[in-house]
Amino acid sequence: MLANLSPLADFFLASEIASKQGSAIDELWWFETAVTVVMTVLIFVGIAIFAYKFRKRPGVQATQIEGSTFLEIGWSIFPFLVMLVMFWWGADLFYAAQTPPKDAMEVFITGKQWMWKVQYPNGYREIDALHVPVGQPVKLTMASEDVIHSFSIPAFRVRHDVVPGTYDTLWFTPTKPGTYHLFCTEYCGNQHAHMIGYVTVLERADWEKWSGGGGAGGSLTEQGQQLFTQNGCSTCHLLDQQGRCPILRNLYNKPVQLADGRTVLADDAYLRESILMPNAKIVAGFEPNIMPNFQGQLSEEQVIQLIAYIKSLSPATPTSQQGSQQPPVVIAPKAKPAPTVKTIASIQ
Amino acid sequence: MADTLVAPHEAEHDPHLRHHFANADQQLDSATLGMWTFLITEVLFFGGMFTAYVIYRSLYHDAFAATSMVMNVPLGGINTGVLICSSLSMALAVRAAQLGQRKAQIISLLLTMFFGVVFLGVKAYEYHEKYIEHLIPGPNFQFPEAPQYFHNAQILFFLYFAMTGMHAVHMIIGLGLLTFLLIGAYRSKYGPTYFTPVEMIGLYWHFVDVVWIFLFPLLYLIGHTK
Amino acid sequence: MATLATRPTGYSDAPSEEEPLNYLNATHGWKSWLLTVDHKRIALLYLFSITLMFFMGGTFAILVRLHLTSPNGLFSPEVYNRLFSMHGIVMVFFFLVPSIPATLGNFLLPIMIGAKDLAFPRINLLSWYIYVLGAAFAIYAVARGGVDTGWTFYTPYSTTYSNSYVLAAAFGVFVAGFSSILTGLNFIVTVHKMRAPGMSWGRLPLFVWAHYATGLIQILGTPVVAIALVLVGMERVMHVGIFDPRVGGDPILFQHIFWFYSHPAVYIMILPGMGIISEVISCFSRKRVFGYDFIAASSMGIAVLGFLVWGHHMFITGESMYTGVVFSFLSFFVAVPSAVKVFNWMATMYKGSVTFDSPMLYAFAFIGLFTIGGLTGLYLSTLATNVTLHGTYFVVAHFHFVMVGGMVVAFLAGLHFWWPKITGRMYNEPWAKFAALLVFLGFNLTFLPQFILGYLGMPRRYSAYPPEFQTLNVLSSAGATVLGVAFIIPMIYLTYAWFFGPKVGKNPWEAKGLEWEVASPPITLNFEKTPTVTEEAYNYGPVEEVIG
Amino acid sequence: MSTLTDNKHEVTHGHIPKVGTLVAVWATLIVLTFCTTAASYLELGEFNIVLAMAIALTKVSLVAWIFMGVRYSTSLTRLFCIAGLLWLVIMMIVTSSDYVSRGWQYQAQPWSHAASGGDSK
Repeated sequence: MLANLSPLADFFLASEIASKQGSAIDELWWFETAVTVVMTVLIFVGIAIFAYKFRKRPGVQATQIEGSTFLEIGWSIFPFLVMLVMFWWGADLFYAAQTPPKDAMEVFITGKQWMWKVQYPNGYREIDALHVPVGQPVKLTMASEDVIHSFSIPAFRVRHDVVPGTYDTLWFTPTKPGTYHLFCTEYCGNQHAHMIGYVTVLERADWEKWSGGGGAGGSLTEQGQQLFTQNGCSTCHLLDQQGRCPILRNLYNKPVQLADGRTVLADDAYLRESILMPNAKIVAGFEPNIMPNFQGQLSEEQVIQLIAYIKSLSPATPTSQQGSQQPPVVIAPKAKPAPTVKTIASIQ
Repeated sequence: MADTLVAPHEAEHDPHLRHHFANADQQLDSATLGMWTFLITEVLFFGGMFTAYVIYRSLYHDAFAATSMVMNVPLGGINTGVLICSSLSMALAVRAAQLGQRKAQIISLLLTMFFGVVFLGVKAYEYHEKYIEHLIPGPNFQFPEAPQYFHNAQILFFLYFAMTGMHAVHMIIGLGLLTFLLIGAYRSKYGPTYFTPVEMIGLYWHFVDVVWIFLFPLLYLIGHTK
Repeated sequence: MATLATRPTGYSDAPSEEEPLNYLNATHGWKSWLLTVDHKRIALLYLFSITLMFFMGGTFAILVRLHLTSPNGLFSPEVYNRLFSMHGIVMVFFFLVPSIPATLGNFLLPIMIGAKDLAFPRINLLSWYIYVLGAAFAIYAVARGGVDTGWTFYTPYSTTYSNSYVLAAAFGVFVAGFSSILTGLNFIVTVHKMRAPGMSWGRLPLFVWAHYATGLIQILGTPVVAIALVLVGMERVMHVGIFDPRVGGDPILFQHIFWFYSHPAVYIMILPGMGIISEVISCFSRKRVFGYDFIAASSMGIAVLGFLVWGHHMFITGESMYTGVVFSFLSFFVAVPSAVKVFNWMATMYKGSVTFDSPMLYAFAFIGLFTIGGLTGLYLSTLATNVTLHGTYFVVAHFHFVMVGGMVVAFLAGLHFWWPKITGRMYNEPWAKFAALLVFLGFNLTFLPQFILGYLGMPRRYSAYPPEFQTLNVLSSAGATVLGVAFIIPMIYLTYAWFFGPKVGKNPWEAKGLEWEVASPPITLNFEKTPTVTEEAYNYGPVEEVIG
Repeated sequence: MSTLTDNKHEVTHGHIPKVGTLVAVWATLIVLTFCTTAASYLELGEFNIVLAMAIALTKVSLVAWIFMGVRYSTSLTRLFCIAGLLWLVIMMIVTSSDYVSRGWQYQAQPWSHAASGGDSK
């Protein structure tokens, strides 16, 4: 539905803003554009006037001028002050963009060479498509399976690289229902240009209807629980009393004392590293070289599911998924059209 | 400033004075400054690897300690001693060139090259030792001593081979330059009025020794007793 | 003036009338060119080779723009990825970094400071051979199929997932880096040790100051990209390495080490251009440069501060936001010296007697376009708008405004300004004015639409794009063809002028500077007698007015 | 700053170090190598690295001061020597500042945009 608009209309449509942050950043954008236009006009007109006014005329000698420290200091300090305004304004918005609110809905994204795999808390999965309710802050926790990708939604003015080996987060609050472009903006190989998709913002009611069904294999937490038992994690990580390995209940987002004296926060990245390369950080009071490396045996989605399950073990933290708060909604999975990969793109 | 381009009498009997320099001092000063500028590029060239080392040592503290246990510390110490001796003989060679003592130049240059070759020999032995124990990062890397650091240890061994390998390449280039000096000394080219090449290659050799003085504790000593 | 030593006309190939001896006709034969240690001849060797590489890179650019005329493009994605990567590598490492220092810098720096040659002539020739070796590897990589990692060689794609000729291209760039190091080394030692008596630091032409600062950056930065590429090469060979996330390596560390050089590299590219513009503006306004000390100090300031800002390339690639804030602040700090230069050039024209020869037209274009390039850089050093624009065509437009609108335009200004000095003959002025205008128009038509594409969010390095961006891309491609033609015209009339242009005397522009006091083209040793400098640079007349 | 040094015809340039000093420096370096190897066997925890680097730095400055002749060379050469190390330190400190500050948690300041839930004013 995007393509059939006249070129001029879509020219402005594409620059629309559909997130709270987006409008905040756009104000700063127009301030910078104003400064650029003013300075450019000043310089171009200045050159034209000086060139014309002081052009070579017979009998007129150029008067030699040494220079003036006062002017020099003036046109160093003044531009720097204007730049400081840009710096402060930009840094403030950037900090806001980097700190997701506590009540954000969490969605997990896995970047893989040339597709985006999206996992919702209720277990539903999609490829190259993201559905979010309007007005609800959404936090994306992103991982990459191979090279560096970059999850970018121009209409929301959000973008963050997805670096393999760790988690990157990104958050936004959609304000306008509609369909917006999703791009990969870090070069990642042949089909880099086809690693695109659409973000659909739905009204609250439509979204509830759309996401009601949940995933075939149960919610993310249930899938994590199955993995937790299948891979034998439960044999050492006993949930309620001290086994040979650290207790995972009430662990998420709590400080952890390490064997070498450092304390780190048990955030997503810590949990991921401790699953894949457990001996990178040994918890104080525990022996190294007990838990095997799972690097290469678990896919990124499985790690996400395990972490979702571990998070569900610490109900205190609000960011755990809705799924785990209420009892899992058991509805016979309605026959839902299998999400073909490029349903929307095929409309073009 | 000498009014004519080059003081005529000096140009004839000093064949080593390049045409665009006014006098020998300016030539030596320029050469020394040029060499030090080149050494800055070498400092930053090795600096890239040292930065990576600093970052990964702080990130994977224990894995690096485990890898130091595998290193042959006595051999590393001997190698450091060998390189320090080669630095001494190189300094003596430069001194002999400044005084124009042909025999002393030849002996000290030969001594420097001997120590250099010994160092490379020991290095080759260590590499062979690592090859046998499958410690070269890549598909057939094995690390039985501390299997839990299997992944992170490969970073340290990669850095080990990158740093000591690049250092060895610089040693080989240094040996090539020393042979060039040996031929010149043999032909008694270097004397009190012209010893610039000896001093420049001496600076280069001392720099290679300086790099090893840092490499030895970082790769061999830190944490090897845990 | 002592009569110039004239060459006995006994030579068979001597031209009919008595031609004075100069560096061009002093010796003949290809050996005299390939084994020369004369800085002027080496400058011409470089001029020839970088022009070749410029047109090679330019062809890739034209193919890229042709591909982007339609949303799904003409070539397959693999071919497109190789085209833009090779365009980047050839242009950055084989044209932008070496061009002005190796050609005009090599030719003019010794003459401007009153020396007979650079400090190490043989190392100067060695640097050209190393450049040719590096270019040979790059051309080999192109011939065998090119590299598809972009000019940035980001890991883990370049080390693990790319199956193109990364090793050959990386080695070519590694070798070319040493050519840049040797040129920088030569310039630094020459300026320190080879200045004529009376040529104190305060009397150095600003062209020399700019090249001294560039030499510092070349020395302090280039080895770091050399080691980065060596580590990428080793990682490709050993299938595992320190940037490999599968063993705990951090791809962002590669970006740190790479950009530690690659941001100062953009100052290696722009500073010599600024040096040229200071000379051209001062000559064609017949005026002393306004605030000489501040322009010299700003060159050194850019060289030093340029090393502290590389993190603004990585604001959203996983760098911690605290480091991001520090880099953002320092990036604004490094913008101040550039702004000071632009204002000083404008002030130099104040109360001058300005003539509109083609070098001056290029200088006007430089000031305008470089200002736009610099101002759009502020968007990218502001943290919040960087999030909006990183990886889009806004970045492409920004750096092309500074590289093509800044450096290439300054290079053309320098070529035209010193062409009579290099060849002893004047080029065709009307053609030059036309070419300058065409460059300005073609350039703006190519890159202004890309700013808008960037704001709309079109990602860079995309072989296919959503159809609503097509109109702007077609505009940009049209501009690219105009720009391509505009770059060919100077090559034609300058080469024509070299052989058939009217002969000129020592100082066709009546400019100030030691290079205008020697013959054009100069004799092999530049000066019959080492000059003694008694006046400051740009002494177009006694100082009559001091403002504030 | 020095323009062309005047054309004094003094034969040798620079200072010729005595054999005694060279051997003395050599001996100190060998002793220091033993010290650093021995010190590594001690259990000093974090201090091990600091000690090893301190010894290495003394050895390196000895080599540079006497062997490389920084002691007798011009202040320009010394400046270049220090500039190289300074740039290396800049690269190391700024790069590691990124790694150090990655783990920090950000408490939104009351005046900041982040405090107001990130929505625009």
